[in-house]
Formats: sequence, structure tokens, C-alpha cells
Amino acid sequence: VPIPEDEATEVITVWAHAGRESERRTLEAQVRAFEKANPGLAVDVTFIPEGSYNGQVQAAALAGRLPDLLELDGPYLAAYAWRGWLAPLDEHLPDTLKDDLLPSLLEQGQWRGQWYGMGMFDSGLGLWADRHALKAVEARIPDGPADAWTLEELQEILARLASSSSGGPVLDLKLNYGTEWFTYAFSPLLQSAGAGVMGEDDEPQARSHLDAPASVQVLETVQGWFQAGWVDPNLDDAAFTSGRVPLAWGGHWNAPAYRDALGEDLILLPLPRAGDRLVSGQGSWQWALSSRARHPEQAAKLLAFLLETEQVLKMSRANGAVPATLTAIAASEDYGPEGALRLFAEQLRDGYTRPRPRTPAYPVVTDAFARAFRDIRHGAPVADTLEAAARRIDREVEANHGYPAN
Amino acid sequence: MAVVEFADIHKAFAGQTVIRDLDLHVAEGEWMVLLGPSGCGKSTLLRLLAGLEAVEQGEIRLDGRVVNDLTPQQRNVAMVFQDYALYPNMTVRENLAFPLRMRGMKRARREARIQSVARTLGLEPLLGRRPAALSGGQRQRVAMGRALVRDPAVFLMDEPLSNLDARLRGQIRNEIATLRDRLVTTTLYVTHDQVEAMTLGQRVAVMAGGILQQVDTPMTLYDQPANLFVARFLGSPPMNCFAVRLRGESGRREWELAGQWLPLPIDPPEGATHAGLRPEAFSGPADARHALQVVVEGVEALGHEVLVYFTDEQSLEGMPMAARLPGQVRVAPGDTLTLLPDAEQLHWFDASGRRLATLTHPICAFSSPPDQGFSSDSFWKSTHQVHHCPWK
Amino acid sequence: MAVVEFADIHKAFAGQTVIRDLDLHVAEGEWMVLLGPSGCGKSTLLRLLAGLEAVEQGEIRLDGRVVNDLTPQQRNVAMVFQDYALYPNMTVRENLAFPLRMRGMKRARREARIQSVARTLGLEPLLGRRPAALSGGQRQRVAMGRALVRDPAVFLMDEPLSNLDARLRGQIRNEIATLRDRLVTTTLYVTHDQVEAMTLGQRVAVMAGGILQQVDTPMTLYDQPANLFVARFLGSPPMNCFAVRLRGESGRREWELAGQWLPLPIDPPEGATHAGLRPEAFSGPADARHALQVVVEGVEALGHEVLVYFTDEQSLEGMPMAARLPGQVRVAPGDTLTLLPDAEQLHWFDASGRRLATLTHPICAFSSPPDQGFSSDSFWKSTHQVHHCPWK
Amino acid sequence: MNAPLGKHPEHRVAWWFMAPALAGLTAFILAPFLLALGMSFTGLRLGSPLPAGFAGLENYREALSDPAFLRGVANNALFALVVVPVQTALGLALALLLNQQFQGRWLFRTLFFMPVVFPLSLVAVIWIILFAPGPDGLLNGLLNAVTLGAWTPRDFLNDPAWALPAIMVTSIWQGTGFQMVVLLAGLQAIPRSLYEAAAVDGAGPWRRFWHVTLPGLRNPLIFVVIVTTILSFRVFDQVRIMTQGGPQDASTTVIHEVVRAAFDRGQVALAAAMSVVFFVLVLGITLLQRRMMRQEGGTA
Amino acid sequence: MNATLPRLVFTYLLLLLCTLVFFGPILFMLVGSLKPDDQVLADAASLAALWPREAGLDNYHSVFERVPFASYLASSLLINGLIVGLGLLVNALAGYALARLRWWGRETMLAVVVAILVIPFEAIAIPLFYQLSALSWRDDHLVQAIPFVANPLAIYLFYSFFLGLPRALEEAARVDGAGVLRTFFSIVIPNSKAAFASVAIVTFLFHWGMYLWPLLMTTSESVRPLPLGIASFHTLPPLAWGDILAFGVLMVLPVLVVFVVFQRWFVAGVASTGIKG
Ligand SMILES: Nc1ncnc2c1ncn2[C@@H]1O[C@H](COP(=O)(O)OP(=O)(O)OP(=O)(O)O)[C@@H](O)[C@H]1O
Ligand SMILES: Nc1ncnc2c1ncn2[C@@H]1O[C@H](COP(=O)(O)OP(=O)(O)OP(=O)(O)O)[C@@H](O)[C@H]1O
Ligand SMILES: [Mg+2]
Ligand SMILES: [Mg+2]
Repeated sequence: VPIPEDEATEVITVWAHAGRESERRTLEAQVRAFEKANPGLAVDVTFIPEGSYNGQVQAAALAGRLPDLLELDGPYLAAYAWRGWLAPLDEHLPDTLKDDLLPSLLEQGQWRGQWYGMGMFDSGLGLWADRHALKAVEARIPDGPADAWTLEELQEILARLASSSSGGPVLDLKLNYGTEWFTYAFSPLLQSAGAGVMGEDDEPQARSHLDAPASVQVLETVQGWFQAGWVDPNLDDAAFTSGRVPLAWGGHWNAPAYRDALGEDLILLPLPRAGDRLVSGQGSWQWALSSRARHPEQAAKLLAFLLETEQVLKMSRANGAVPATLTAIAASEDYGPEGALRLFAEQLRDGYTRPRPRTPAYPVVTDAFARAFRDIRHGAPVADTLEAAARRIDREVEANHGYPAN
Repeated sequence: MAVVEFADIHKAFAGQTVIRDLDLHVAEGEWMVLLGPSGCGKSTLLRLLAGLEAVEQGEIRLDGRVVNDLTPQQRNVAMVFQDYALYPNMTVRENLAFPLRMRGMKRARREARIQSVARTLGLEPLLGRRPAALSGGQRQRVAMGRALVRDPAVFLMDEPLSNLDARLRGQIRNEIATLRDRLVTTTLYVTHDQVEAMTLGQRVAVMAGGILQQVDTPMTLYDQPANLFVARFLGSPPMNCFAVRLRGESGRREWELAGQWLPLPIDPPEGATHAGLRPEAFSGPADARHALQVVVEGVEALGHEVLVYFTDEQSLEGMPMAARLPGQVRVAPGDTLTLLPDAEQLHWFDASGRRLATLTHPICAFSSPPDQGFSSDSFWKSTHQVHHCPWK
Repeated sequence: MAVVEFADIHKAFAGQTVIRDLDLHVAEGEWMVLLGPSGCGKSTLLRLLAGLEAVEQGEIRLDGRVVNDLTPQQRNVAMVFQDYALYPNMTVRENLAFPLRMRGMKRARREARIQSVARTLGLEPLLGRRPAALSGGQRQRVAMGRALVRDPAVFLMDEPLSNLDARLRGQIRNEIATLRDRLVTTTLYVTHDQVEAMTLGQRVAVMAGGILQQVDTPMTLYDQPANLFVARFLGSPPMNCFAVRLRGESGRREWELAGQWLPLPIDPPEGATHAGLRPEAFSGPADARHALQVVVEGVEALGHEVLVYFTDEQSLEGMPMAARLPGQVRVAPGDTLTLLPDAEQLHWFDASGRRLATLTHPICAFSSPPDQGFSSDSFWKSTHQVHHCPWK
Repeated sequence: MNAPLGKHPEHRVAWWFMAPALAGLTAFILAPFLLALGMSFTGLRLGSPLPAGFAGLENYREALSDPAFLRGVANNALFALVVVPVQTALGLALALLLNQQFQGRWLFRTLFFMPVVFPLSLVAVIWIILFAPGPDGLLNGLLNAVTLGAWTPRDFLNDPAWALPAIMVTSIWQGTGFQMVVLLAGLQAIPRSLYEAAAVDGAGPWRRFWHVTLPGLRNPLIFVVIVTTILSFRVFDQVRIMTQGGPQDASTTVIHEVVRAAFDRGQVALAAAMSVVFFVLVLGITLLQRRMMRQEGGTA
Repeated sequence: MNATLPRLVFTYLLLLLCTLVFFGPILFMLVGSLKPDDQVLADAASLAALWPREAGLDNYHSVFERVPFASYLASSLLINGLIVGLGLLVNALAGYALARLRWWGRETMLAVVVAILVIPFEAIAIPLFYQLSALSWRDDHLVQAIPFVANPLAIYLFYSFFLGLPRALEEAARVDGAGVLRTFFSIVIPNSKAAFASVAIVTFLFHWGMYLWPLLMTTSESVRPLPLGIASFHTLPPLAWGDILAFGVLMVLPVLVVFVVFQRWFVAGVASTGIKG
């Protein structure tokens, strides 16, 4: 990307994850538009592959080489903020912006009362289903988040589906996804059951949350599905599209491929609830200002530009995620009141989602949880496994003295 | 012990003929030395017999049985390799035991056999060592031992001494000679060292370019070489060979040497184009009328004898002529020296290099008085004492 | 060209003394041959002079200047290595050019020098080849050339011929002798081959066990060996040495050989405990009253001479006694042979092995008539003709 | 060269020769290793603003009580115990096969060696596909065909019993070519005359192999065994890409645990402690191996 | 000693089997790289795995579109060129000093090199990263190459090789008037081609797939090497297997060329370096 090099220009450095092609194109176009609107400002964007994004950012941060503005994966925000790599955004952004923002994003972007992260979009988690198959086993089809299946209900449906498909797998849990998926996709189940991976800010520990009886029970249920052979290993990521299974634990990003595959038969359902109320997943890429930013004002200006409704919608169209602002949602085809994916927006807007643990220990947390989940998948005793994971997490928290403010 | 016969053997490597029409008969218990320059096919012949190379044409027989198609381990031959080929990972004892173990000999008998061979070769103190810890001479003896320890039909030895230094070579040559007389086993011994051939062979087969030149006792080879090649291959310095130039009538003939005409007391055979004279056929400074005056080109004083070199234009391949003078003579290059060549010791060859027999080759032989202790078949034939013969 | 001096040199490897108290002076332009058995320290001495080993004690001087602390490239010596050490990555021309380039000689002069050396050694057609494409003899000549191409203070040659086969060795020995006489440069030449030593050395330094035994001309070494070691090291077969046993009064003395008592016409020197007799001091079968009758143990018929071995209980280290009989004698092991030893050629040694001078050592020398073409300083000193002397 | 030591310039020259490498080794291996050693006694965490503080042996205690780390050590040992002999035997077999006279040796040698030039990360990706679970997987399909349908398809990489063996297979596939080339070179260095002597002495092919080939390959064998052992304690890429150490740590390795601790969890001090323990272990094993091989043969 | 016909047939059968085992997966990769993404896995269990039905270069196009392949390749070549080139010089010099020169500290240094041999890079990556970060040296080609130039394995291989080199050559050169350095360059190096070739190949192979270090040390696209490119394909599923395989093929191609060209020397070099236990 050629950068105009005359002396009057100030160059804002930006790191972004190299998502899909369309996403990258869009961001580049937005940046050019910003430059055009702000003569004297130039933006230098570096795209970093998702697979290595965290490693790269950490390495650069340690080396004191962070750019002005960078993207980061939502749940890592606390870790970065605690280490002092990020600058609070409050002073740089107008409060009016907050009012229009999805509450999930507000929650995700804050830590210890300060605002560090600002997303252009959020993610949606749910169950994809094949209408025919559900009909065939006479399953109830929920209308919205409020009347999600219970876990038992889902289990029963799975059993019925399994018996009608002569014992083969009937559910896709996206076992082919990486570490972070497991925390993202399955920790909401624990939260719905009244437990969770960790307590909230006032009780930052995993003990008696992750290994609480409710957690154990939920994951034992899931383990039962594996043992029954209902879950497809999905190495080719085509378990649902190829029709091998009628149900898939998935998210907004699956929409295009699934629509192509099932067309009118595709339906989107909320996750099952393990307790009284549904809890679904949230959190995606967020923009943050580096504490070492050399042009914080200009970077904030860029950020504000990116959060303009028009830009938010452009990005949402490019990557299919839920737009960050209520205004944009209302204007969105998919997520608007009549949109096919409105469930995702509703979940985020109406408080059915909870962020993953907002703690500087998050890298350890997610590592421990994912490892535990994978072990459980292969038949490890659930209670012991969760207890060990909880202990691992708490040891880390203690070793850091509970992450005192600095 | 066996009779070895090569019949009409022909061998080529990649189209290149290495051995041509070879017939050779080795008698039971005979030591046959194969002598020839490097690359003449000596090793190949041995390897054919051992079964390490395939016979393409002709037959090899051991005691009359054709062995062409037997593997090495089926032929009962023992071989001493030029580079010894001792098993580096085994001690001397294990090296010696190996061929016996391969043939399934029982432990006790094996030990006895090894002990006996080790004693014969003086290897007893070395039995526990690895080949790497042995000197060249010791290795050679172990290699020998590994062959001797068996009781093969034939021994094959491929230049077993060529890797040793001069002094050791002489010493081990003596040891081998002793062994040869003790253990009577048919043996083919390859060398390109003519001293070894002369001292070790009962008969010597001289090869050149894959062709057998002459097979005979060492002395016959020395005295009656079948052709120029054999003549010049045996003897050190080699026989002085030159294109012969004659003049005068029979009875008053003269021959040319180093540009001087000398009387020729005998008639050369018909068709003689070349002649040869061994270095010892010259005798020391003489006042004789027909002595040869030469300008000395080179001198090698060896203590017990002096080799004097001079030039003859007619000499084959421009080699210098050599005269062997016993004792010690102080002579320097550039000096003029008077020598007396013994024309009666001339060897004659035709244009193709073949030897021509002289009808009258006077030899001054005097048998020693039997009561002086000579065995009946030993007699003196000293070329040095020829001039003491009464008719001279 | 330079004077080389080793003064009180002492060298040890890992505590093992290899050279002891060595003093040696090599005159300007002299060819000094270092002769000795394997491991006696010859190479070490050369390497000390070349700067490849550190001098620990003593001094090495080139033309009076102490060079102990100079690196090899600071000493102006040229060396011919035993295995030639030709640079395999360079052509013959480049090999020859290397030492000149290292000394910064200009291209044109270099070329001229290489051409001249190549011509001398007959290397011209080989200049473009790599060492791998050369025969053993050719490699040897290139190695020689690489030393000759320079104009060093000293030439060092470490067994340059030992890797060649017997025939080639003889030939190149001659070539080297010619070179030696042409290029007069101080040279140290290492060998353990006594023929080389005798034929190439102006003086020969005999070493054993790191100690210099004797430094002298080859003939002096042969005729007057300083001790038993030198006596038995030079000559092939070596001098027959034995513990001497005498009886009778002066004038009617007798000595024992092979168990038989023979008259001793001379008086042995005081303190003689050992004596030595060269193989050529025996002469052929004689009817003489005091002839020696021996049972032949071994025979080596070499064509021009026969070596006969027999046993003497008194012989040092139980070595067989050897007699060299010129010509050809048909004698087999087990035969009885009558020999006439020449007692006047006996060498005498004391208990420590040192040579004892005989006051009266009769030598039958006859100078040749000057008009016969002998140069004035050459004269015969043939031990074989001793018995023609009038007083015998 | 034995040139004069003392005041001679060679001493200085040697240091000049050594200097660049020494600087590199010191700056980029020795210093970081010492730093790691130092870090292992602190509570240092990646990027943590807290003072690292002295932690004593805490990290070592934690590492040695971490079942994943211990499993890693055990897995590494098992890996070495299986892969080193199997890979060496295979390499030897291939070398023997290629040491015969036939047309196209060059081609086959290249083909067999080819996996060696593949970066492990790529090898891992290929083998993930080959190990694909269910009847659609290539290996499952192949085994099914070979056993005439008796084979039940498995999910190799997610089966606690199969994950480590699967990684072993991958490593063996990738590494055998190297062994083969080294041993082939060794085979060609065995003098022909030794085989001939053995044949003449009455040894058949099997005994020639036993008494001539194997002893002749001693040094190359030692070399490949030591190198393979060192490498098999470094296994990481395959694990990271194929199984992430799972399931239930069944396929984790020490280095994988080190990397997880340091990079995934930011526990660099713990990772450093693990590295130090590991270094001591491997160095010990290597030295032991050397000593054993050396003594056994006398001259190595 | 000569091959008989049945034996030859048996040999070829074995060779064929081994070819299947060792080349099969590679062929699978090659073929897979020519197939549409979804077919790669679908075909895996049938013979179609080794036979492209709808072959096309689409995946290769896609690779060139998704990543700046040329830039990655150039970086990789530059980095490896530096590592191998400088490494040969530096390590050969050290190996020579250890094998041939006499100096105080030689024995110690040899022991250090052998001990260092067993330290895996992953174990020191973080401290090294801290170290270099303190110098704020990152994100260029040099930082990816220089730390790997001095290599204990290479030093050890050179050391073993030089021990076996005939000493006489160097002594001859010294006597001929060459200094230590001159001897090394004019005599030792030209006669150690095999050793240099095999050390070059080994170090090249070792570093060509390097992932962790560039990941830590680079951000700019222009200095990133090939292995980081793989990360670009590890995005959200579905994984584009065809693209990944195509990228893999492109990534090993240069190594394969290097190997095939130098293989003769490599084998000879291994024979002469590796032989010291
Ligand atoms: N395996 C082979 N392949 C091709 N040519 C060979 C082979 N073995 C020998 N030769 C050639 O055959 C000829 C005879 O070789 P052989 O080894 O028999 O000679 P030799 O008389 O033993 O010589 P030397 O005295 O040097 O050992 C030589 O020209 C040699 O190059
Ligand atoms: N570098 C060394 N380290 C230890 N010992 C050595 C070394 N060089 C030579 N020696 C020993 O010093 C002694 C003399 O060796 P040197 O090479 O000088 O003998 P040499 O007379 O040249 O023998 P040869 O005729 O076999 O070449 C031998 O015993 C040898 O083992
Ligand atoms: Mg031969
Ligand atoms: Mg020597």
C-alpha cells in the first residue's frame, strides 16, 4: 500500500487481522475514504493472519512496537489493558456513540470501569438446523431467545434424530475449530446453568464456578452426546452442508455457506438453555488504542469514522457479522426486524449474551477450558477434569496477586 | 590340496578384455607365482578361481571338477587379500576363528587350530588385539593366519607383501618361504615383485596384458626367458636389451655395444634382431684387448656391489645399460670405465621378440666333488667364473 | 642454499621422548640422508626443521640464524611429503605455482620458473591435469617439482619414494640422483630404505630410537659401521653378527662359526665380544682346508646371485646367517655346502656394541692403470678379489 | 597443526577463527539460556506489569507436579524409544535396498529422501488429511481395503491410544530418508574386500550382514542414533499442528508444554524451568549414549 | 555377488512398495493441490486421492491472490541465504579451529559446543526475544537470520570432517609459504566441498520451515518468510485444503531443487562428516 510521503502528512499506523478477502478490501476502502476526507492524514494498515495474530501483537507489545490503532480479539482485552498496552478510549470518543452501541459491545470493551475496546461488529452464536429433519422427529421449533430449548429437550431431539438416522452422527459441534471456539461456544452453557468459567470482578476465581456441580452436570450431558456417537468430527467442515447432520452449533459466519446448502430449509435457533434463561456467546474483534500511540487523536478520529453507520454497515456486509450500532442494525437487511438472522442481533441487544471471563488471566483460562473440554470429549471424568482446570486457572490468578491495579 | 586347471579362460570387463585364452595347470601341492606388471590381470585370475568374479568363457577345474558355477563359500579356497581385509571389529583371535565358525567347527577344535596357527606365525601375544592396533607386518601375518587356519584345497594370495616396507617385506618373504616348505598346499601367489617371484615360486607364470607369457621355474625364466618381455621383467636392474648390429663373417664376427665393435665368439642364431645381456655378464676392469670403454652415466654403490650405468643408442626404449660389478668400486659419473662383456651370455630374440635358442651355448659348469657335501643335484653355474674355464 | 645445524635437540610427544640430544651439521649444498627404522624420529626431525613441530629444547639454525620461533612460512624450506600432499583441487600447473604465489612472485616470472621445472622433470604434457589423473610416478614428480620450483634454503624430502612400487622406485631413484648432481642445494632426505640411502646420500645419518648412531659417507658406514646397529641396518641381507668365541694363542688363534673352529689370521682387538661378517665375505665352494661346512636352511636364488641361509647358535637374536654367492648355484634347503669365510673382513664390536678398530686390516687394493681411462680418484676395493692377493 | 604453540601467532589466529561463531553462540544461545535459567527462579510472566520477584524453586515444583509436563517427559521418552530404533532399522533397510546394483538407484534414493526436505509443519498438514477419521480417511480406507473390511475406522488424532503413535508415524515418515542417506554413505565406505573375504571364508549373505555390514556401519549408526535422539526430544511442530498435545495430553511433549506455557499462557518463568529440566535430561541422555557407544566399541 | 533375475524382481517390488509409502503422501499433496478444496478430503479414501479428476491450477491462483507469495519467497531465500552463506563461513572457521589449531581453551570450547547442541530453540526463544527486544531489534530480515548463523551442529559436523582431512595438505601449504588463513581458504575449503554441501543442505532444511521465530519477530509483510504464509490459510473453517496443499508445494519446491542439485555432494559429504560418533 503506497503511503503518501510528503512532510505535512501524519501517518497513523494500524494493525488489523487479515480476515476474509472481502473484509480486508472493505477496511482498505474505508481507510482510503478516511484519508480522502482528512487531508494531511495517512493510514498505514498492516494485515496479520488470524492464526498468528495474538502472538504477533504480544511480541510487538513486549518490544514496545505497537501501532497507534490495533485490532484485538475481545476476550484478550483485559489481559492487554492490565499490562498497560492499551490507552482508555473514554476521553477520545463522544458519549453519544455509547448510546447507540450494542450493550454487548459496551460490556466487552470495558474493563475495571474504563473503556478500551470498540468493535464495528459483534458475533452471533446459535444452532443451525434443517427444518425437514426437525419436522420429521416432530421437534418444537422455538420462536426466539426467550423460548429456547432446554438442554434436556435438545438431548431428546438428538436421540430421536439419531434413531431416525440409523445411529450416525446428528450434531455438528465444530470440533475442527481451534482452541478459542470451545470457550466461546460452550462456556455460555455453563453460565446458563448458573455457574460459569469464573466469577465476576468481585470474585475472580474459577473454583466453585468452573467445577461447580451445575458445570459438571452440563458437560456430563455433552459428554454423553459424544459417547452416544451423535457428534460428527467434522474434519472437512462439511458435516452440516453435506447433509450428514441436521443440527449444527454455529454462528453468523456460517450463514452464507449454509444458506447455499440448505436454502429455504435452513433455520436458525437459539442455543439450548441449561438453566432458567438462555445465555449465548458474544465478542469479536475490537479496535483499541495503543498506550504508546504517537497519534492518539488522529487514531481516535479514524475510529470514530469507522463507527459511522455507513461504515459499520459496509463492514457487516463484508463479513456478515452483527453491526455494532442499533441504528445500523435497524438498517441491516439480515439483522433488521425482518432479517433472517435477527436472532443474533436480538440476543446481543436483549441481554441474552455474556462476555467470556474478563480477566487478565484469560489466556490461561481459555487454554485450560479448551483443554478440559477436549479431554471431556475423549471420555475424561468431568468433575476431576474441571477441578483440575479450575485449579490451574486459580493458581495463575494467585500468582499474579489477583491482578492488582497498577 | 588340489589340482587347479584353467582351461581357455577369457574374461572381459565392460567389453575390455582382461584375460585372453588362458590355460594354466597347477599341480597338486605346487606353489605357482603369478607375476606381471600392474593391470595385467593377475588379481582377476585369482578372483575367478575364488568365485568372486563370474567365469564367462572357459572352465576352471578343481581336482577335475568344474567349479564355474559354485559360490565362493562352496569352493574350498582360502585367500589372502592385498589389503588384508581383516575384520576390523574382531580381535585377531576372532579373525582367525571366523572361517572356522563359518564352517561350523566345534569350539574346542577351533581353539586348538587357532593356537597352532598363532604359534606358527608368532601371533600368540597379539590374539586379543584388534587389527587397528597392529603394525603392517603383524596385520600381514594375521591375514596369512586366517587363510592357514583352514585346510583349503587351494591358497590364493594376492600381493600379500606389497603394502609392507622393504625391510619387513624381506623378513616376511623368508617366513612365507619357510611356511611354503612346511605346509604343502596348492597355492597361487600373485605379485609384481620379481624378487618375491624368484624366491617363492616353484614355478612362475609371467603375465602381460592378460596373456600368459611363460610358465617355468624361476631359474629357467631367468636363464631362458621366452621373450623380450620376460627377459626385461625379471632381474634388477633388468637385462640390457638392444637391437643387435653385427659385422664380419662367421668365425670372425663382431657385434656392436655402446658404439664399439667387439668380437663375437659364437654364431648368433638365424633371424636374431635383438640381443640381451644381463648386468652381471660384465666383468670388472680388464686389460683385455677387446674390452669395452664406457663413459659412466650413473653409479649406484650398494656396498656389496656397484651398479654402473652407461648409454647405448641401440638400447630398447632408450633405457640405460647397466653393469653389475661386485664389491666396491669408487667410480663417479663422467669417469671412463673399462668393462669386459661376456658375449657368450648373450640372449637372442627375433623381430617379434621371441627367444631364439643358441645351438652352442657354452656354459662353464663344474660339479662339486660329491664328498664335499653337495647334494647330488646341486651344481655351480656361476657366470662370474666363466673366464676361469680352461678353454678361455 | 644454507648450512643447517641441529644443536642439542630434544623432542618428546606426550612425555614420550622421540628425539634425544641430537646434534647434526649439514654443510652448504650437502645431501644428507636420514636413515633409520620406522618410528625412530626421522620425520620428526624434518618437521622440526620445517617448523611443523615446536622445538622444545635445543636450537635449530639456518645459516647460523636460530629459527626455532619462526613459522613454516617464515623459514625458507621446501618439503616433499611421503604421500606427496598434492593439492587435489589444483592442476599440476597450479600446484607448482602455489609456493611461488605465496611468495608473491609475479606472473611472468612464475610461468617461466614453472616451465623450466616442468621441462626438467618431464611434466610439460601433464601441466593441465589434476593430481587424481596422474599415475603414482607422475605424482611423485609433481611433488618434487613443487619443491624444486622454489629456491629454498633447504630441501626436505620425507620418504618420497616409499609409496611407489619396486620398479618405479628404482627408476625415480635414478632421476633423483641426477637432479641431486645438477641442483646443488642443501637437502635432508629421509628414508628407511638402505638402498636409497646408499645411492643418494653424500652423507648418511643413521638414527635409531631417537638417537643419532653415525653420520658418514655411505661407504664408510658400510665398511666401518660405528656399532652393531649400523652394521646390521645397512646391507641386505644384513651383516651376520654373532657373539664371538675364540681359542688359541696369538698367531694360532681360531674362531668359531656355525659350531666349527676356523683359523684366525689376525689378532682381534682388545675387548671384542661380538663380530660381524657381511654375506659377501663368504666365497663359493672351496677345497680349502679350513672351509666351513654348513647345512643350508634357506635359499634365495635371485638370478644373478644366490643367498644361502644357515644357522649359527651364536648369532644375534637368533637371526640366520646369510652368505651371498654370486651367479647361480643350485642348492636346496637341507643340502650341505662348503663355504670359505674371509676372516680378515670380520668387524669387531665390544660388549656395548661399539665398533673396535683393527690395527691391521689388510685390504687388497689395486689401482687401475691411469691410461686405462680411470679417473685418478677411483680405485677398486673389491672384497671378492681379496683372495687373489699375493700374500694369501 | 602442531605448529609451535607458545608465543606463536597460531594461538591468536585460532581465536580469530573462533570469534564469529563464539560471538554468535554466546549471544544467541548461551546468553538466552542463562537468562532462561535466571528467569526460572522468578515469577516472570509475559508482559506482566508486576515485578517478577524471586520465586525460588516454585516453578520447578510446579513443572514437576504438572501432569501435562510429566506426561510430556514420558511421551518424549516413549517417542525416542520407539522412533529411534524403528527409524534406524527402516533407514538401514532402505540403505541396504539401495546399495544393490540396479537401474534407477538415483531416482529411488531421491524419492525416499524427499520427505526430509519437507518442513515439519507441512508434513503435519498432509498427515492430518491422511489420518482423517471415518471411512473417508485415506489411511482408514487403506487399512480397510488391506484387512478386507475388518478394520473399524478410527479418529487417529483424537484417540488417546492412537494420537502419539500417529505422530510417531509422521515423524518416522519424515526422518527415515535422512537415516537412509547417512547409512547408505556408510555402506559404500565398507571395503568390498571385506565382503569378499567373508564370502571366501564361507559366510553366506546373512552372516556377511551380521559380521561385516553391521560392524562396518558402527560409526554412522552411532551418528544417526544420537542425532535422532536429540531430534526426538525436540518434537514440537507435528504435535502443535496435529493434536495440540491432546487428547488428554496423550500426545503432548516437553517442548509443546514449554511453548504452551510461554506463548499461550504467558508463563515464561515456568516455561524456563521446564526448559532447564529438559536440558539436563537430554544432556544426560546424550552423554550416557555417547559413553556407552564409545566404551562398547573401544574406538569410535 | 551378481544379481540374479528373481532377486532383481523382488528388489523392484520392494522398491515399489517403499515408493508408495514415501512418495505416496507427496503425490497425494501434489494431486490434492490441483483439486477443488472440497474434493481433497472427499477423494481421500479412494484411488482418486492420487488421481486428479478435475485438475486445475485454481488453487495456485488462489495462493498468489491470498498471500504475497513472491515477497514471502524472496524473504525466505534471503534469510536462508544469509543463514547458510554466513553460517558456512563462520561454522567452518570454528570447526577448523577446534579440529586443527592448537590453542588454550580448545577442549573447553569443544565441550561447550557439544552441550549447546542439545538446547532446542523453542526453549530459548523467549529469553532471546527479550534480549533482542531490549535492543529493539526486530522486524527485519537480519533478525531472522543472524541468530542462526553460528550453529553448534554445523560446527560439530565441520569439526568431525576436518579431523579426517589429511593433515599433510595443510602442512604442505604452510611449508609452501601460506599462512593459516590462506591455507584455510586456498586448501581446506576447496577440498571440503562435500562437507560444505551437506552442512549447507542440513542447515537449509532446518531453517526453511522456521515458524516460531519469524512469528515473534516480524510484523511487516515485506520481511515475512514463507512458513508464516501458512497462517494465512488457517483462518475460519472451512479450510481451503487445496490452497494449503498448493502453498505447500510452492514452499518445498525451492528446497527440492536445492536438494536434487546438490544431492551427489550431499551423500559424499554425509559419508565424510557424519562418520565420527
Ligand atoms: N571390476 C572391474 N571392472 C572393470 N575393470 C576391471 C575390474 N577389475 C579389474 N579391472 C581391470 O582389469 C584389468 C586387470 O585387473 P587386475 O586387478 O586383475 O590387475 P592386476 O594384474 O591384479 O594388477 P595389480 O598388480 O595392479 O593388482 C585392469 O585393467 C583393471 O582396470
Ligand atoms: N604428533 C605425534 N604425537 C605423538 N607421537 C608422535 C607424533 N608424531 C610422531 N610421534 C611418535 O614419534 C616417534 C617418531 O615418529 P616419526 O614419525 O618421526 O618416525 P619416523 O622415523 O619418521 O618413522 P617412519 O619411518 O615410520 O615414518 C614415533 O614413535 C611416533 O609414534
Ligand atoms: Mg591386483
Ligand atoms: Mg616418517
